[in-house]
Amino acid sequence: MAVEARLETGGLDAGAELAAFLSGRDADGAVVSFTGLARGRGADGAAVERLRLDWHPVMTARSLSVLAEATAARFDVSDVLVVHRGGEIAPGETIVFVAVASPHRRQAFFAADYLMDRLKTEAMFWKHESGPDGGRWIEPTERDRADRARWSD
Amino acid sequence: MAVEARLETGGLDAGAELAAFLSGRDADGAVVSFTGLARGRGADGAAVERLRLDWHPVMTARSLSVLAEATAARFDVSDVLVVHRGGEIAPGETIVFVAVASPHRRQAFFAADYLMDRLKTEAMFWKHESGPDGGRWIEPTERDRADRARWSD
Amino acid sequence: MIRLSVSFYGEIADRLGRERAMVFAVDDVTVGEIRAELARQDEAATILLNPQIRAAVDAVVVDDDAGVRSGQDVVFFSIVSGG
Amino acid sequence: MIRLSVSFYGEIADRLGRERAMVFAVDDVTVGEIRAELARQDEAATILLNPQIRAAVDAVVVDDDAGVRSGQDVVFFSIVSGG
Repeated sequence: MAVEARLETGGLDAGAELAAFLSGRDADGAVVSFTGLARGRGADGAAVERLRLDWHPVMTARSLSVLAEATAARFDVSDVLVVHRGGEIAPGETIVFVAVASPHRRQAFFAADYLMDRLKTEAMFWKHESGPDGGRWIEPTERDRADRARWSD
Repeated sequence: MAVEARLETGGLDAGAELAAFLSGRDADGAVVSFTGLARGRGADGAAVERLRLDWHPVMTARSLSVLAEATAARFDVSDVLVVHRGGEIAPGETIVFVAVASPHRRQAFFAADYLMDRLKTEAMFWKHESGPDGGRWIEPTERDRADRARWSD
Repeated sequence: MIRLSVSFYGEIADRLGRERAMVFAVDDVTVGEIRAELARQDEAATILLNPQIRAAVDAVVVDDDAGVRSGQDVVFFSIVSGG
Repeated sequence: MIRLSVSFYGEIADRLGRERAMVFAVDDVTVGEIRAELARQDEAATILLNPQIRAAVDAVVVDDDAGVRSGQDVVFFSIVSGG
């Protein structure tokens, strides 16, 4: 079992990450990935020119590891990868890439879904979006909290 | 909305497919992908040297389109892609790649999960695996049928 | 007189081959009658009487009572599985 | 005497800046007491009395009754959100 969590302050190429994650993999039949992209419009429809994810030099990377390990421990999966951007992100760029491999399709879907729900509410980033109308801080939505609450601890 | 279904009789590069699917995408925040890989061992643990997927010149590609369209119609998703290999496949190679984009994370997960459940039981392929112990035809498992039955029509 | 090409996909192709030409000295025939005739000609083809073996005519999946005209493509196929 | 570096992450950093040095003329102080002292010094820092603003000492998230020693790193942070 390999669990990898990376904070990436440069770019994040989801296609290359998936290709590397698949490479040489012939024991697991199922790989589910999630890619989170920076959107060109905010929740209220206003244009977003820039997303900025602040991070803490120690706690942020550790939070990614903790959540990836929790995912690996909870589901019947062989490998878990999370790569998360920090810093400034333009619309259309990848914010987060998650991949999970499992012998079982359903377990791979559950694990990726779970990891994303936890990242949304627990990964230690502070997210700020700005556009022509000014800037605002983004917090998890009610839906994000409800999604997280689906999984009993 | 774009729905694309392709039968690929050459190779299938999941990383490149994901990269192309993500390219220029700044309206949807969530992309879920599923990659199905040929395994080096069958369900009974016996070594598999070769997987062969027979296909029909008309019905197979059409079945992929029908299932991708059904997925797009059922969920709040913007784009659906399925690329499915036909022919001979070595262990570790990609058999199927599915990607779904949505403004909503949960809808993207549901849609990819649904499409895979339907592909497992309804995509018109005939799957044969062979190894040193001989060959056998692979049919959907009980689990595949139970997974399919979760979704009422 | 009806002349048909009948092809087989999946496990049944191992037993019956990929394709057979058939001739019926009648003016109309159904998919069910084609199954029965194949099973009569060939012990191995009795597997076609299993309803899990489905049929298509000109690439459209049909029931046993579907009629088949001369020159149409008939396919019998075992259980499918993708992914 | 306790000398501390206190830093702020997220929305509260817009109001309080990224970092402040603090000195306490006592031998022990808790996270809760640091919040209270900051709120006393600075109207904007009353936001720190909101329990949604969490704290960490030397990169470990702690409760308000956690003690802080001289030289430790104290962080206050707004609600987090990844993904």
